[in-house]
Amino acid sequence: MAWTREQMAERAAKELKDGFYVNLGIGIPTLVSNYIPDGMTVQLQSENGMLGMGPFPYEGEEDPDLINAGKQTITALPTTSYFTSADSFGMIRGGHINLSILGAMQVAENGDLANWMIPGKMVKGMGGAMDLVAGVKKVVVVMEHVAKNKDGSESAKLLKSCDLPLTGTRVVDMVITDLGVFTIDKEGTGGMTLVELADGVTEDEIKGKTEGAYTVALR
Amino acid sequence: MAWTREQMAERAAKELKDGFYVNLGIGIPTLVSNYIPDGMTVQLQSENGMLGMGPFPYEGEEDPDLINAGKQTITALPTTSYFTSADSFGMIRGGHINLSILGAMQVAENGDLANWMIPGKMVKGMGGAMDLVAGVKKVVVVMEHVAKNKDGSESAKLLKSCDLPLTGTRVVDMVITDLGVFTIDKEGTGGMTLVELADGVTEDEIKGKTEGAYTVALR
Amino acid sequence: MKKVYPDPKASLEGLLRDGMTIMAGGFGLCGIPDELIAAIQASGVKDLTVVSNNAGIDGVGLGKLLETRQVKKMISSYVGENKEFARQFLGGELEIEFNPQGTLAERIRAGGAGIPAFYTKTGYGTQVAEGKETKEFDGHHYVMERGLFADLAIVHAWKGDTEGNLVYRKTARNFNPMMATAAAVTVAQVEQLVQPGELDADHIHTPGIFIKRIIHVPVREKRIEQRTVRKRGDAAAAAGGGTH
Amino acid sequence: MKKVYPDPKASLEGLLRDGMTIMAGGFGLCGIPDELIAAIQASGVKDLTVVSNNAGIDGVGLGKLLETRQVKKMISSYVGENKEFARQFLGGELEIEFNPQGTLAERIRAGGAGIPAFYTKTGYGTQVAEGKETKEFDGHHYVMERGLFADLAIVHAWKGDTEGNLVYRKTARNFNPMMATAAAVTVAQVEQLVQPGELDADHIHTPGIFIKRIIHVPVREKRIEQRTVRKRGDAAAAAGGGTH
Repeated sequence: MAWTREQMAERAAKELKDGFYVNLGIGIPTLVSNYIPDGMTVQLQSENGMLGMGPFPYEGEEDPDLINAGKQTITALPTTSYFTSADSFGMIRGGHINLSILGAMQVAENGDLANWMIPGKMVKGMGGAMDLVAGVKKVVVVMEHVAKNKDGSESAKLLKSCDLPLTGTRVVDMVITDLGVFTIDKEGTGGMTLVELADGVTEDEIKGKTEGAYTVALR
Repeated sequence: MAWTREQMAERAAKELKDGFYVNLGIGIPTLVSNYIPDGMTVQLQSENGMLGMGPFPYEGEEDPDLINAGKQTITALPTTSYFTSADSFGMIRGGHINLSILGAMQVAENGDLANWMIPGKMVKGMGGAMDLVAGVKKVVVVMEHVAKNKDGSESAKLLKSCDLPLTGTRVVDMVITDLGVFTIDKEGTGGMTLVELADGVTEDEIKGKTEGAYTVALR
Repeated sequence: MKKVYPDPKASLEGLLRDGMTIMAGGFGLCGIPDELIAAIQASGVKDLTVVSNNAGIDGVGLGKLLETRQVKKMISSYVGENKEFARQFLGGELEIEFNPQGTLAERIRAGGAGIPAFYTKTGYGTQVAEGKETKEFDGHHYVMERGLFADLAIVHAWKGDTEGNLVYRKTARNFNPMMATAAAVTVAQVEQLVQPGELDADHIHTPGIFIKRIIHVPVREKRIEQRTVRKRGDAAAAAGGGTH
Repeated sequence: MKKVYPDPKASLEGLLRDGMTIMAGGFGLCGIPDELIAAIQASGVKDLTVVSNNAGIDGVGLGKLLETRQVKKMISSYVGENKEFARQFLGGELEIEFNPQGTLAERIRAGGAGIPAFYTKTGYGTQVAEGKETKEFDGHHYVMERGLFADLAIVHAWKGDTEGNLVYRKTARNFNPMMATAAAVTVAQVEQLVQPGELDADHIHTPGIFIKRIIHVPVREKRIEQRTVRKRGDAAAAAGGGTH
C-alpha cells in the first residue's frame, strides 16, 4: 500500500492557498492542477512567459503560439498575461511565485536537490529548474520514495547528501513521496522531519527506505 | 562676432545622420531639432520612456500623460513607442542611442564632463545625465565658451581638468561653443583639437579663452 | 482573494508604519499615485524613506508629504521643482541620496527581479561611485550598484482589472512598472477598473501577481508641470529635450 | 533609412561570417525565426556559436543548422528534443554551454542594457557556479554572471512596422525581445508588416531602435512540438507544467 501518482498530486494540492501563484513541473506536479479545491483561486505560471495557464485546448483549437514550459499546447484564461522570458524569471528569482512543485532524482536531508543530470548519460540541460528552486518561496518535491534500478534493486532518493550534480543547495521545503511527507528546515538546523504517512505505510517501511536522517513528528 | 544660440544648434545638427536615434538635453540642445535637414529621418529619444518625440502640442491639446524629460508637454509621431524608465536607460546604457547633445558647466581636455552640481549651491540632482554620457555612443557638448561671473569677469570652461564634481570621466567627443568646435579623443591619447572657428572668431581669441591644451587642425 | 479596495485609505490599511521605505511611481507629476500619496499624508505615518525619481512640487505629489514633514530621506535623481524640499534640505531636516536616473530605474528593476547587485558604467569616477566597489570588465570600468526593495510601492496605472493586471498610458508609465515588482506589498490606483478578460493579454504591462491591492480613482484634472505649446500654423517647433 | 528587405537572404546580406555568434529567439518551436534560420543554412556560414534556449528538433528550427554542421557551440538551457544534436554532442563534434533558463534570459537582457555582469542566487553551489566569482549579500550567496552580446540576433514577431517596432503574440514572445536588444545587428521576421502608426504606441514590445532590418514572412503552418488536447466534455483537464 502506498499513494498512487494521483494521491501524491492530491496531497501536494493541500499546499495550495487561495490567491497563490504557482509553478508546476512536468509529470506528477502537472496533475496537481486537477486538485485545486473549488472556490480557491490559484494562478499557474509557465516560465516561458505566461501567468494564468488554462487547460489543454479542445482538439482542433491548438495554437502553436500558446504553449507551456513543457512545450505542450495549452489555453489562456481571462486573467492571463504574457511576458518575456527575462520578466518571467524576474518574477521567479524575485520571490513573487508562492509555490513551486517539481520532481526530483535525489533530495538531501539539508534540502539539497538533484534533478537535472546523471553523469555519463546524455545531458539535456537544467531548463528553468535551477532558477525555480533558487527563487520560489516554497519548493515542494513530489517523487517516488526510492528509485528502481535496472537489476531490480532499489536505491534511496532521500539521502544524507546527494551524489548526483545539484540543482540547488538548501532549496527544498517539503518532500511528498508515495510513502509519506517530509518537511525540511532548509535555512535552519532543524533538518528533515517525517510528518505524514501514506495510507497503510509504517514508520518502519520508511525507515528502511530512507538514507537521510530525519526526526518523526506525525501530525 | 561669434555664433548665436541658434547657430550653435545649427552646427550641432551637422552631427546628425540619417537613421540616427538621438537624445537632446535642455536648452540649446533642444533647438537642434529645428535644424534636422529635410529628408533626413532622426528619431528623438526622451529618457522618461519614449522614442519618436514630436513637436509641442497645439494650445488646448496638451496631454498630461505625454511629457518629455524636461517635463514639458509634447506630442507623439506615427513611429512613437513608449516604454519603462528601466528599458529607456537600458537603451541608453546599452549604447543603442547614436548621439547625445547636452549642455555643460566644464569640459576637460581629456573628455571629463561636469554639468550637474556646484558645491555650496542647492543640488538638484543629476537626472539622467550620468547615464547618457556613460552610455551613448557619441556625446556632443554645446555650451558658451566661457562662463560670465557675477563680478563681470570671465572663467574658462574648457579646462585642463574640471574642478566641479564630474558627471562622467572621458565621455565627451565634441564641444561646440559660440567660438568654435573642438573634438576630443576621449579613449585615446590624442587630446583635444580645435577643428572649426565660428564666423569672425580668431585662433588668438580662442587661445585666450581656453585653459585646456589643444592642437589646431582646422578643416 | 479580493484585491479591489473601496478607497485609498482602505487600500493602505495595515500597511503603514513609521520608518518604512515606500516607492512612489511617476516622473515629475506624470503618472504619480497622487490619491495614495494623499492617503499616506492623512495617515500621519512619519520618518519615511521615499524612493521616487522626483519629489513632486509644492503641495502636489510627494510635495504633500514634505509639507507635513513625514519624509526623513529621499532616494531620487532630480528634485529641482520644490521650494519646501529645498528649504528642508538646506536646513538639514531632510536627507537625500541622489542616484543617476538610469541607475535608480535599474536598481528598482533588480530589486524586483531577485538581483542583489549589478555593474554599470554610469557614475564611474564621479561622486556617485564613492564608497562603492568597482570592477573592470574587458578593459572598461564599472561601479557595483545594489538592488532596491521597499516595504510598500504605490503606483498609478491607466487601466487595471480585478486580478491586478495593469496597463499604463504614454509617458505616465515611467517608473511605475518596476516599482510594482520591487516591494513587499504594491498598491495600485487605476483610472479605469475593468473585469478580467477586458485587457488584451499580450499588452498587459504589469501582471497581476505584483499587485496585492487595487483601487479605482475618479478621473480628475491631471496637473501639468511645464505647459509648452505651439501656435497653429507654426511650421517648425522644437521637440523638447531634457535630462531631468 | 530603409529597414525593410525583400526576403530572408537579402536581409542577411553582408552580415554573416564564419565563427560569429548568433542569437536566435524562440522557445521550443514557438516564436522561432525559422525563415531566417533557413537562410543562414543556405548561406553555408559555419563554426557558429548560437545562443538559443533550445536547439530545435531534427530538421526544424536550429535543427537545420545542426544537420549541416554549421554550429560549433550552443549556449542553451535545454536541448532535449534533437537526435542529431545528441549524436554530435556525444561524438564530441559540438560544444554546449548550459545556462539556467533564467540566467540565460537575464544575461541577454544585461548584454543589451549595458550591464556587464550581475549576481543571481541561481546555480549557487552547483556545477553552474564552477569557475565563477561568488559574493555574499545580506547573508545569502550569489554567483556573478556576465552579460551576453552577439554579432547578430534573429527574431520572430507577429507584427512589425517599417520603423522596426515589433509586437509579439502570446508565448511566442519568450526570448525574442531581449535578443533584439543584445546584438550588433538584429534582423526581424514578421508575420504582418504594417505602416508606422498602425501599432498602438503603448503596446509596442520592441522599439524600432533595436531593429536594423525587417522582412515580411508569408504565413505558413507553424509546427507544434507537443500536441496536447482535451476531449469536448472533459470536466477536469490538467494545465501542463514543465521546466524545460
